[in-house]
Amino acid sequence: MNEPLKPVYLDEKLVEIRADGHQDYRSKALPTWCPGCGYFSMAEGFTQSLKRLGREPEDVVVVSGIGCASRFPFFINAYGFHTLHGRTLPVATGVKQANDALTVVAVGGDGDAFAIGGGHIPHAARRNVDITYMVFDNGIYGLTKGQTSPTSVLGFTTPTTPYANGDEPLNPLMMLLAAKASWVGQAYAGNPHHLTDMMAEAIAHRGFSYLHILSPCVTFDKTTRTYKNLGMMVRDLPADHDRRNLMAAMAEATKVDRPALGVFYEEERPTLADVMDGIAERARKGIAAE
Amino acid sequence: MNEPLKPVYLDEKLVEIRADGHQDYRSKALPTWCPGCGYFSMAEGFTQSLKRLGREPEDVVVVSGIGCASRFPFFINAYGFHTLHGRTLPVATGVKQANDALTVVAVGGDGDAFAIGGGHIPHAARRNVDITYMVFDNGIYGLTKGQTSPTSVLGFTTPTTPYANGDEPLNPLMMLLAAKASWVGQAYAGNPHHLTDMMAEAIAHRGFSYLHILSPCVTFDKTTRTYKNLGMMVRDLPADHDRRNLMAAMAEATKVDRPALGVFYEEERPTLADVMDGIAERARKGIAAE
Amino acid sequence: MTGTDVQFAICGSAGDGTIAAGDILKRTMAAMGYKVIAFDIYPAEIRGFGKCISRVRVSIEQAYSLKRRSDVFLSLNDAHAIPHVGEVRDFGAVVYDDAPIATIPEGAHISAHIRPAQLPYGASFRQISDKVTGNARARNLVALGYLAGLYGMPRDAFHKTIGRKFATKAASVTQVNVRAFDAGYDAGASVFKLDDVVMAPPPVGADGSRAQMMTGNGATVRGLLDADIDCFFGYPITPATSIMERLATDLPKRGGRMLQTEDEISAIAATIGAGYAGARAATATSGPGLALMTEMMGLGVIAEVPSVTIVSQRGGPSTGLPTKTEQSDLNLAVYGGSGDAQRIVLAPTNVEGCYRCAGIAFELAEKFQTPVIVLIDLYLSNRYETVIPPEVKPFAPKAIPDAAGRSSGPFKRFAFTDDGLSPRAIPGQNGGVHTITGLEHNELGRPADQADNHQRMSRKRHDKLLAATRHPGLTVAKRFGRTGKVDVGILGWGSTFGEILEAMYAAEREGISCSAMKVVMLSPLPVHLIEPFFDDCRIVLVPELNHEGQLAHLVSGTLGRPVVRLDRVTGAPMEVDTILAEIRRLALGPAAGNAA
Amino acid sequence: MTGTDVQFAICGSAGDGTIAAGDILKRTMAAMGYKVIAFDIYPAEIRGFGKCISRVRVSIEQAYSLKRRSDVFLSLNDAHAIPHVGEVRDFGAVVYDDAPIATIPEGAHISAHIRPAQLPYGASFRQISDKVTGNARARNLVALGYLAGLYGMPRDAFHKTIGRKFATKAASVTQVNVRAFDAGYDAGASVFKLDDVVMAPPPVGADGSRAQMMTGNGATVRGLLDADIDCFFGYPITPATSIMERLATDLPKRGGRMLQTEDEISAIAATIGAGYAGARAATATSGPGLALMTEMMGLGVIAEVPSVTIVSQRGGPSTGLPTKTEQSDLNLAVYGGSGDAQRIVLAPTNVEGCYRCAGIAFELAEKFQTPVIVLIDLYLSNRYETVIPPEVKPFAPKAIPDAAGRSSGPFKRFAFTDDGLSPRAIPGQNGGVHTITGLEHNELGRPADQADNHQRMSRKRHDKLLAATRHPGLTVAKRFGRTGKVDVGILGWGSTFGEILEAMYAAEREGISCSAMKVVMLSPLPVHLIEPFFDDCRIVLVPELNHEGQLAHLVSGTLGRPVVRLDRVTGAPMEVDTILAEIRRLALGPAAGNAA
Ligand SMILES: Cc1ncc(C[n+]2csc(CCOP(=O)(O)OP(=O)(O)O)c2C)c(N)n1
Ligand SMILES: Cc1ncc(C[n+]2csc(CCOP(=O)(O)OP(=O)(O)O)c2C)c(N)n1
Ligand code: SF4
Ligand code: SF4
Ligand SMILES: [Mg+2]
Ligand SMILES: [Mg+2]
Repeated sequence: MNEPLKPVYLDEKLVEIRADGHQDYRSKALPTWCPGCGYFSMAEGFTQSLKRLGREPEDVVVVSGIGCASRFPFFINAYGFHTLHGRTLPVATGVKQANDALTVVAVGGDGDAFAIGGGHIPHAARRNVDITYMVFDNGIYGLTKGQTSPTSVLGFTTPTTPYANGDEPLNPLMMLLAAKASWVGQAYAGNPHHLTDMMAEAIAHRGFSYLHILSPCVTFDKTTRTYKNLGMMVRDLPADHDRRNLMAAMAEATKVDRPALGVFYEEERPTLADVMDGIAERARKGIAAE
Repeated sequence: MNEPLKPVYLDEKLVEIRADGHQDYRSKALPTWCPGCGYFSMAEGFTQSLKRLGREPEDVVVVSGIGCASRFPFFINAYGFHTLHGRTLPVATGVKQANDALTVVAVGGDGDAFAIGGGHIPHAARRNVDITYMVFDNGIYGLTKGQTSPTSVLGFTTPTTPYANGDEPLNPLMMLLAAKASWVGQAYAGNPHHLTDMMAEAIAHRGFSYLHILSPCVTFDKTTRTYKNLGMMVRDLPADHDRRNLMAAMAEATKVDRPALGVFYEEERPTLADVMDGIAERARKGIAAE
Repeated sequence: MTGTDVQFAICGSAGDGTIAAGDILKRTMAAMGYKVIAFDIYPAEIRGFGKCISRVRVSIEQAYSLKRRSDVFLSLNDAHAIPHVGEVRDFGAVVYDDAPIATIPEGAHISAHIRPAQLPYGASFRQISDKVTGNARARNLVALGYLAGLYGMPRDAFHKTIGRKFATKAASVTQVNVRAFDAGYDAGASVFKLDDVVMAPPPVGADGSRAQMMTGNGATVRGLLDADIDCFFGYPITPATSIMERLATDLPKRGGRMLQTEDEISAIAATIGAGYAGARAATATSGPGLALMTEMMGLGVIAEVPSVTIVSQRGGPSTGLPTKTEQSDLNLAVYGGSGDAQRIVLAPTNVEGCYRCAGIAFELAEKFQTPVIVLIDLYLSNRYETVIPPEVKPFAPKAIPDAAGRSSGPFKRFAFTDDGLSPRAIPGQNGGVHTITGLEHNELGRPADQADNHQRMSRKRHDKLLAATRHPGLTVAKRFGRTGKVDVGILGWGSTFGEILEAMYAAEREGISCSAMKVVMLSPLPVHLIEPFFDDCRIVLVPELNHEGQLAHLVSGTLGRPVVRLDRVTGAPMEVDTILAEIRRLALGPAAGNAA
Repeated sequence: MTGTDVQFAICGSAGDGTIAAGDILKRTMAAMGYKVIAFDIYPAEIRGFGKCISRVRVSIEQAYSLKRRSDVFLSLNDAHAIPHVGEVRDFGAVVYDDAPIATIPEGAHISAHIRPAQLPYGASFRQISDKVTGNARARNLVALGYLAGLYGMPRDAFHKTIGRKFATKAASVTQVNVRAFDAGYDAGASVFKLDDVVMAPPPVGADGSRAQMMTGNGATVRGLLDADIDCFFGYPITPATSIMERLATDLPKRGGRMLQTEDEISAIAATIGAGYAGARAATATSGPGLALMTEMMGLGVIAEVPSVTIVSQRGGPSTGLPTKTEQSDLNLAVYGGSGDAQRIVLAPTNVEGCYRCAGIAFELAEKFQTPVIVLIDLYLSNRYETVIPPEVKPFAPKAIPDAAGRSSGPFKRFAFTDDGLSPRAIPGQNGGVHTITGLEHNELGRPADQADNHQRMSRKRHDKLLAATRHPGLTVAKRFGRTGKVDVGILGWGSTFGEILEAMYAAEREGISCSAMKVVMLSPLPVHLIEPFFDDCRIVLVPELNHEGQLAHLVSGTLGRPVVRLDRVTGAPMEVDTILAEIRRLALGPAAGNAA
């Protein structure tokens, strides 16, 4: 039988790895991602950035949705909540409301974020919830075996678009900028050092930070978002890019054929916790706001 | 008892109006809006624009969500579907998929659109479904008696923000532009002639047209979005505004303190129906897109 | 019912001050030490001139619902009041303004609609108001004073309430209103009383000083606060909105946080997120919102995260009848989940129960690590009852899990134990690091789909809840009336149980052998209490405000036994007479009943 | 079961061509005129080297499920196969490669795990493949050929299937595979057969030429297409995804439209939008998606808009066990809505039923103006059965409502009628202009919350559905086996009914007086058929794949009668032996049964 040999998950179940292979921020479970999947560098970059920032595993909560990307928390040694498809941000908001001291990182795929979960993004952003949202964008639904996602390019052929995708893809960076995220950056799985820097910076940002990470699905996308294609496309943001200038960030974000890596935009604004503290203070002082 | 006399709904139930009061595009039901509500001019502008465009009532479908704004279909003589809170756009998309010949207009309030329904907007926009979406933005939840909405201004005092609203409001126009709506315009309830023109143009546009309409809730908002305040704030778009220039549109949209009226952006792009027809053609010819 | 038991109905538009008059009446009565139940009806989505009715039942013994027939009826607006005059009983009173503002068409004045057996009292409320205050706006207080005078109620008590009501306004406001009240009082006191309504003073020692008039929603908020809620997440929806609105004011005062989310999915998601992080977190909604929460509830079940959801039902399905009451979300509350998603569902039957269930919901959610739904309805949300709040908060404080000392080996968040309850740890705690998931998982919380694991975990999640039916301090089901074998049993839940009790006691007075049971815990069902009740009853009647007989079906399905359904969906509370008629129909007759 | 009834099991990894070998086997058998049932098991979310098992049951008489014990077992990969050898019955065959590639630790070769009563056959599949094709990749076809030779199946039939399978590839591919098959065949045919497995040829005249091997999902798609579906809206979710994927290819060919929406809420919303506009529209999902659709379903109920939703269940609650089968979404399908939100729910029990229910769902949705849910599960979605598709499309064409001639007066979309079915009009039609809403409404569709209107509309929506239980061309419930009074009745639904039938017939052969009934329409429940069945059975057993006994509860609740539950949540189909053991336990004994 001439069945092509395809990349595979390393194991059908999560496998406890031996204690001697244990890193501080890696869980004892071996990732179930396909060999070569861009997501491996996310796990690596994340653990390194946590180490760099000196956060303790028990003070970190990783919240994810459903998808290959959302398997992330299982592979990290921190508190984790693998929630529902698309509900990453409201759950993360709840965690943070309960305890300001926690470092809360929300993680999901492009489908999780922009299809089923799209309604929550503008609200987490405008409220400036002090969490970091990392979207692993492979332009496809990996876990359900390769259908188009809202970021799939025009012409992409998948099981649900056998006659080629005709739906205009979304532009996540523009959307996040329009939704008033106070930190917006982009990284690429094939550039792990920069990725690590970006993660560390995103986590360190006080307020809602959005990190968009381009990543190939090596199993289901052989044509569009491959390492080869992405490697040729990505570029650095211009050296003189002003990350305080919203319109400059927007303009860079429109250039989807040459995705730029780096920090597009940054601003300081009261976080949701700041607002809540203000309310509590006014309430205790008996100041109704009339 | 010194109860202030407040504006009221004209009647607790929809009232059939007498045949002699009947206009072609107005239903026989008397609007249940509070006297002075900005929504009256929407109903008037809409019927006039339909008349101007020469659409027959039976070829028009008005789809709405839930809220004061969403009561709209009951007052129009056309097919109508008063759906669920936030589900205006997917229902309208379904109607249009079923029958390209219909003129489909989706209507909702700011809460319906940007709170519970926010996740659907980018997808209707990017697919360029050939419908018109009119959001009646009063910056408040009218029907549930005056809580904040995602477009409420900072500092607004409502029953859910007794110590003043601290959530940064969304910028609907920027969001729609970022989501690739192919026609984006803004009108004001207090400027009914311009409103009528905008409605007619939005409906005439081939593709997804988004019309944002500023409107006061005279009953629950006495302080922020009043006729007086809005009247002083609104301005026309600059005469030289280039509606084909996305960045120019974005820049205008950022100026929320002086909301501009007019067409911010326009482009021609295949509609969802065009994409579907292309797929059907390829399918019939047996062209899988590999 | 011995001693005073008088129901007042005040009808007019909001602009007439109808609700305000009812409010002063009920608060005064409660402060005097009477038991009070009150329910206001407002028109849908209307302000200003729509029809309002405020009904206030005042009694010495505990009453359970409004009476079908009022004893005293006050019209503040004849156009609205005329269709309702009929609700006054024979020899009851109808009070109205005898000087209409303008000439009116024949039959439009209320006096033309009073039945011969009703006693009419006309007085010139507008005119009196005009005279003593300079305008007609205080006519509602004049009318209220008239009633107080007519039935010899103490002036002072009213003055106090009026003073309290306008405490935040200028002193002159109180004075004007007191003046209007007194003028009305004098007019009422001078009338020759013809009706047979008697207002005996409350028994000596009856102390109303700690009594409060609370709605179901108000009591719910109080319960949440007394259980030290940390976070609330909500999205406005009738009839639950006022829960969020009150918490918006009260929660921050205690350092808690209220967030209005973008929709109901976010509200429950954030509630579960906060619960996971160790907070006492709750949300509140109505049927349509609960429908949206269905998927997230399932996550709470399998990931074993505590959460509390208050659901106030309204008419359904779908957007339905937003301002009318109904009990038709039982199915959704109990069965609404994919997979075997059992959780705890409580349905209090009165205002005091709302307080108790809201608070205990946190205890249950934490102890059993599961979502808890508290199911009320518009009638209960908005109805006022006298409640004496406990002096000491009656709820167990938050049991903060402690992962310390567990640092040897990975934390088994879902360890199998004898009672099915596993150790919990919350983010921030050393030694408790773990990941939870909506996937089936093993004891560590790692995804695991082996047959025996799923079988065991399913059983764990189901069986651990059974102990909830014996949770201390919570009445999960209770029988009222006659004990032992009876002819007709009436099983009920939620707000309707008040009418059931009234009907049951009335039937008993007629000599019918009967007994009633309320079911407060709808899931898991307290079979150990319900089954013996069935054993004792020849026939069981289940009156409820839905069309499919949802409790009837639930209980029949669990017990495998038949019941007789009594379903109504009128948007209004069930009438005592309707239940009574059905009890009579089912009874073998008074003799047979007594012989048992 | 007389004549041939042989079950093959092939075990290995995907890389071994396991599923492909099973596929050729089942298609060949079907083409020969046998009845075939086949079910493949893949590991969760895995490609490449995870364990696969392909089971193929080949029989002359209709079988209803897989057998618990296979007759013939083929290992393509010992590491995966060893734990499964035990499933082969005594005197059945275990076939394996006797030349492993490398030296292996003791016990790792399958030969060490064969029980004494099983008959081992070793042959060198890799080696033979290498010899005749140049590499070992065609070893699955060698092994398949070996089986065919061993049991004397016709070579030609296999050649044809292989040719068809590789029709789109270069001719050399077919040739290589046929060569490998033949080499294996020769080896198998030359072996001295020791087992007692007999493959009698299908009866003369058995015509497999029109038989097709279809999965439940495949048959569902075929049913939707044969009912002339216009629009499909979907969101990917296991195990329903393949329905959308097939329609993505097939629907546009007929001018229909498939749209992948942004989530399940949009999918059902658009389906209802399209249904309102007159299209035959459907969506498909699994439990978590259905949970999200709950609110929108309620709108379909009250606004009386036709829609079809296919739900393929997987293990729950929540994300649960995405690749395992379960029947635990019955509660959600039947009760999942706020308010009294009854709709039609169909649960086919086999692949042919999927075809029929999917098509008839449109007839029902249109006729009764309501959402229709077709509830299947992963086991049925993915299992193959021989189906002979009807030559003429068996479904009523779309009944396009006609508003013409109604132009006098406003269109009463919700007019009260004798059968509760109101006239419909669709956008574009003159004379039918109207607005629909999720609010309770009057006959015109205008919001209306009067008591009597809500009562009548609720009754209308409920009662109109009752006639669905007598819809022509649809088996809503059916009894199998012995008629009249029996000792044990077995009531079942969905995919499990196959195992129930096998168990029931086995029990009958043991002399137990028993009978089985399948319930296809779960809502409204066909009480007129189920009640008499209960009357005939001393005791009723309800085996199902969930933990709460969901059908048991539904039927008990509706009939007010007890049943005996048999619940399993192992992620796998229920075992026939499990049901049989329970029937035996409940039976009074063979004698008593026969005496009835
Ligand atoms: C409510 C719901 N709908 C659908 C699914 C099925 N599902 C699981 S993951 C997924 C999409 C995954 O795509 P993405 O978010 O891009 O993540 P990736 O796998 O590509 O990393 C879908 C549709 C689900 N689990 N839950
Ligand atoms: C699922 C659901 N949640 C909540 C509600 C209650 N609700 C009705 S309208 C509304 C908001 C209305 O605000 P907006 O959309 O801005 O319309 P407006 O009334 O201001 O015109 C809400 C929260 C509902 N009907 N359904
Ligand atoms: S995203 Fe693609 S490559 Fe990565 S694990 Fe998922 S299927 Fe494999
Ligand atoms: S939006 Fe405000 S003013 Fe307008 S009808 Fe609603 S409550 Fe009245
Ligand atoms: Mg993806
Ligand atoms: Mg609004």
